[in-house]
Amino acid sequence: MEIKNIKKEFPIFKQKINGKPLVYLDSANSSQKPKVVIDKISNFYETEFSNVGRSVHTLAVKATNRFEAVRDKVKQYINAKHREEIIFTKGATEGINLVASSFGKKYINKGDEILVTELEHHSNYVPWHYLRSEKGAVIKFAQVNSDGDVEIDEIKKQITNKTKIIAITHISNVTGAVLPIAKIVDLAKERNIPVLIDGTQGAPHSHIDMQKIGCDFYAISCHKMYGPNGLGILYMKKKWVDDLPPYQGGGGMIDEVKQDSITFAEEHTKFEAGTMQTAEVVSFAEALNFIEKIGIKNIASHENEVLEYGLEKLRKNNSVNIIGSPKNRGSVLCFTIKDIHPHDIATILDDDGVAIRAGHHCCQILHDKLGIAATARASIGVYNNKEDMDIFSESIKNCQKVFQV
Amino acid sequence: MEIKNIKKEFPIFKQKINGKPLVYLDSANSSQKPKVVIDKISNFYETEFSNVGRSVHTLAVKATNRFEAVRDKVKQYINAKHREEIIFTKGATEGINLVASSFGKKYINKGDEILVTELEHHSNYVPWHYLRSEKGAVIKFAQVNSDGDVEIDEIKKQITNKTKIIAITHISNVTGAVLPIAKIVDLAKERNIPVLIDGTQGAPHSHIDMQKIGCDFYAISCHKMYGPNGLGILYMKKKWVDDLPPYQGGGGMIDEVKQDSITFAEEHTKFEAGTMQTAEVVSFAEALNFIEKIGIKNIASHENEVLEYGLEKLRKNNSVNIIGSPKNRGSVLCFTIKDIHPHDIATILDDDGVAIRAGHHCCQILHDKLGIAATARASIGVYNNKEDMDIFSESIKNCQKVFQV
Amino acid sequence: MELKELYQEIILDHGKNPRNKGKCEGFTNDAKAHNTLCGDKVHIYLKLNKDKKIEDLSFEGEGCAISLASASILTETVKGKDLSFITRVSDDFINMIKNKKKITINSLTPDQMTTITSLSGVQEFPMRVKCATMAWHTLMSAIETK
Amino acid sequence: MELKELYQEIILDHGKNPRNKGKCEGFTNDAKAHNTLCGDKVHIYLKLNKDKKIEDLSFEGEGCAISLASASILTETVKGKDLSFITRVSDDFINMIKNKKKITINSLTPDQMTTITSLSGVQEFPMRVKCATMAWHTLMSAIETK
Ligand SMILES: Cc1ncc(COP(=O)(O)O)c(C=O)c1O
Ligand SMILES: Cc1ncc(COP(=O)(O)O)c(C=O)c1O
Repeated sequence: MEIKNIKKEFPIFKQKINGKPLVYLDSANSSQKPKVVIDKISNFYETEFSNVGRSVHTLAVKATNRFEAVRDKVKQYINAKHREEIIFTKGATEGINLVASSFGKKYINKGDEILVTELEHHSNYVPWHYLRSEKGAVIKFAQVNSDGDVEIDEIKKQITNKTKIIAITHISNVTGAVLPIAKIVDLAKERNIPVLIDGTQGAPHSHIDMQKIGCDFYAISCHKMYGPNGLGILYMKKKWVDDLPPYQGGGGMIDEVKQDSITFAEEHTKFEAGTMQTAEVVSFAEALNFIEKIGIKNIASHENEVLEYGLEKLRKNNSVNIIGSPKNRGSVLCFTIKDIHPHDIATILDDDGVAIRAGHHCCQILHDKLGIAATARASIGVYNNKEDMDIFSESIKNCQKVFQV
Repeated sequence: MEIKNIKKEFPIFKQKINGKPLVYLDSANSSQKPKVVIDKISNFYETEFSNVGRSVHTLAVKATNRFEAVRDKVKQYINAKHREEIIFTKGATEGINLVASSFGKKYINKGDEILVTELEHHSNYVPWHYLRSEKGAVIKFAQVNSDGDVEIDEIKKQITNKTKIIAITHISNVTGAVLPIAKIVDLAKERNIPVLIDGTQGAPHSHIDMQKIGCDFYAISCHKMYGPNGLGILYMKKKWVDDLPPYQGGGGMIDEVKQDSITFAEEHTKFEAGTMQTAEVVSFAEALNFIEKIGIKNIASHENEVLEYGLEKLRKNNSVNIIGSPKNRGSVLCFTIKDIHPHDIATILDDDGVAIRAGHHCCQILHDKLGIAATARASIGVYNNKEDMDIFSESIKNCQKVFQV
Repeated sequence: MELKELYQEIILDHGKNPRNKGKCEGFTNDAKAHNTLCGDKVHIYLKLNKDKKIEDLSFEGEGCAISLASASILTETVKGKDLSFITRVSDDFINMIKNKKKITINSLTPDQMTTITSLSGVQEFPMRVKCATMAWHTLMSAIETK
Repeated sequence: MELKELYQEIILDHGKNPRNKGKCEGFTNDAKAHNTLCGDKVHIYLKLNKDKKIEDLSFEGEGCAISLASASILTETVKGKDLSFITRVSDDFINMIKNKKKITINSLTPDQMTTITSLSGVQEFPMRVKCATMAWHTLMSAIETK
């Protein structure tokens, strides 16, 4: 599949926004879906739908096989060692909540430290906050430097012998900083500290290999990877799958249930309570196929090229302030324009068909640190191209015109 | 819409199973989806998809409006008083886990009693078990009588002044017993005990009116109501929405986030962390429209007629043992056949195109009580008819032939 | 063109040079609000006198042009007015933004009328409704506190 | 017709009249398993002698015809055999069910061969694979315990 013509694979681009072609620069929020994924959902519901893992009739068998085959596919895609390291969740948020809850229950006590960074999305802070308020744990923040990066030395500095877990983002959804996660994991391993990676922004834009990264937990949101809504993946190293207590309780995750006691299922099953998102899981395989057909490295370098082109344009505009200048930038570009509030920018850009996001992007702590209440964010997906960046940068000039600045 | 021709609305029935028409009798497990629901999902992804509630561009606005309109629609459908009483979850299982966790955190202490029934699905037992094992709460079981019913007097008997919450199913997914939930709520109200109803089997088959039932919490799985996978609804009375602490932590459910403190959003938002299942929510509106077009009361009476017809046939077969004879039966029919294990029954029926479920149906406690390890279950949806029951009952005879009993 | 309707001269002016900004002296009531979606904040201070008139008021806030202009216009509109006027104008304003209704109150000067209706373009931008109404809701909360 | 392949005479017979049911006397090893999906249970007891032969074995269990027949056939097949035979036949059996492979071990009597391959119809019924293999996995666990 050629990236050049890739917009055609995404039905959403057939429509006009305010009479103009859609320039979708909100992929860090959620990506659009290729036709293969959408079609798989309908096709599955139309011809193969059944609840999985519970019945022995033909439809149930087919659905279960398809469903479990996706677990294998994900295992292979992220290079996990065991299929039971793949846990299906509602999203990255649920994945991180699961770890905070199950790990926290067993291993976090009063005074224990949880190390995060100032870059974290609320999803990778609020769940740990619960352990702070309920168990008296301490949250430490590795500081972001003036480039919007978190350096390995800063992480090193914050580790103490009370550090029980490190929870860090792979790529910042604001500064775009790509953190040196493999190195951080190495550092943590020396001290036997488990590491959770919030891979929400990492997984759609980079080659992720659990053996190379070496982390204990890696959380993914499928809807940002050209996949369906309502599905996430939590990679959990086998030793933790075996060791941690279950999360939500319900059907499918039990072994034996009596009036006075309950024993739980083993493997990933322990963490998958209730009816699973069968159609979502099945269609996510198509999203992975789509990515594989193009090649994640090709996607990443294409996105990078588009991003750099856009950055170059914006840098020439003296009224535009680009947030962060990290060593390696993921496909995110946050900015402000002098005397125009990001919210107003987003509205004016939208009038030109350009979809961006404005606000704190669920990163209030980082915005506090930056001393800005809100920023505007353009984020790139495989379907964006340089033309999009031209329209985007023209539209920014239009903002300045409307606001006469 | 006419029930007579309703199979046509469900694409799944176009195919053959083992060369025979599909007789789908596994709706209590998950219902099939009408074309309108499936089409809405694709249509939404193709023309309107965006993440909701986070951006101000055109697609985001449209998606957010659609999404929030479904909240209003659900509010109206279940006759809730306030739209913020409608919380979107992953399924009934998550809904019950949410209540057990949030209510439990604030109100359950050592020695406090949680009253459930022996009919409960694991989803309405395991979450309470966590409170038992973590907080030393006590779980009491209202006993099922020999008809497979739980009587109001039995509930009354089990209530003590330590009872902190009553959590009961609306309709049993094994005996089909319809519990007198409104009366149980009245009883509980006299003593100021909140009531959670597991409405997973109730909502697809009966008119549910939160004002008439009067319960504090009502949990629904949309995939059993002709809706999509991966979506549930938790009705939570306003006073609890305002009172209970949040559940999962993440984006969207916060008010102000600082390095040393967090305050949370109000209303339903507090309980909806992370990116929501936009496409699922949007398409669920079509499932409700579908139900409303036929009328839930028409659906219920049609299902009842089909069920009674099937029951009559099975009663004539001396080798068949029907589980339970509740006063009011929901659309579930569990049975055993002398000397044939339910698992074998399911396989043989499947060969005739008849999809049923075999096992303990996530109700081990009830099966222990019945002294049977497993049962076979036929469950009815709007698309079933008397012909299905004919094929079903013939297929049962086929089991007996294969097993020479 | 709708965008010009939204960002009218008056709004840009109020957004850039908000009136009555700061903390007014001797305030008797105050309330604040926060739009978690975009981070807009507003804090309203007011001095109610014995006759239930707002003798003075002011606001602090951060946010987009719409939210700042709305707060600024609010302070100009209600300063020196009594509670019954304020309730009516506030209802009218919210109704205009949310439900595309006309302003019905007839005790506004033509100037005030022009100013307040300059915000009516927000009707067409649903995601911006909260930006425009937040200050007005906060005013009512401030009045209710004591 | 596949269904007849699955429910062959031999299987129905073993399912109805399982051999070696109960708890054998003086057992040295045992292990149990539970298929949470359908509630099938099996508990295997065996008496290993000094020569690493299974002198006696038996099982307790509840479940479908396939799982009972499989356990019953297992006991008949491995009774009196040594561990190396047992490992091979067990691998072969699981390979037959899961991967549609032929039985390769050549020390089975023609009768035993017929009996053991009567379960090969399960290949075509993926949801029933666990029913057929559970007893065999449990046998191996029992041997590993002491
Ligand atoms: C009575 C009952 N409660 C709860 C559940 C759990 O529903 P879900 O798996 O959709 O969360 C089910 C369905 O499996 C059920 O039948
Ligand atoms: C860095 C990061 N972490 C976590 C999340 C949460 O993902 P989700 O909302 O899909 O659970 C997001 C996206 O919003 C994100 O950008």
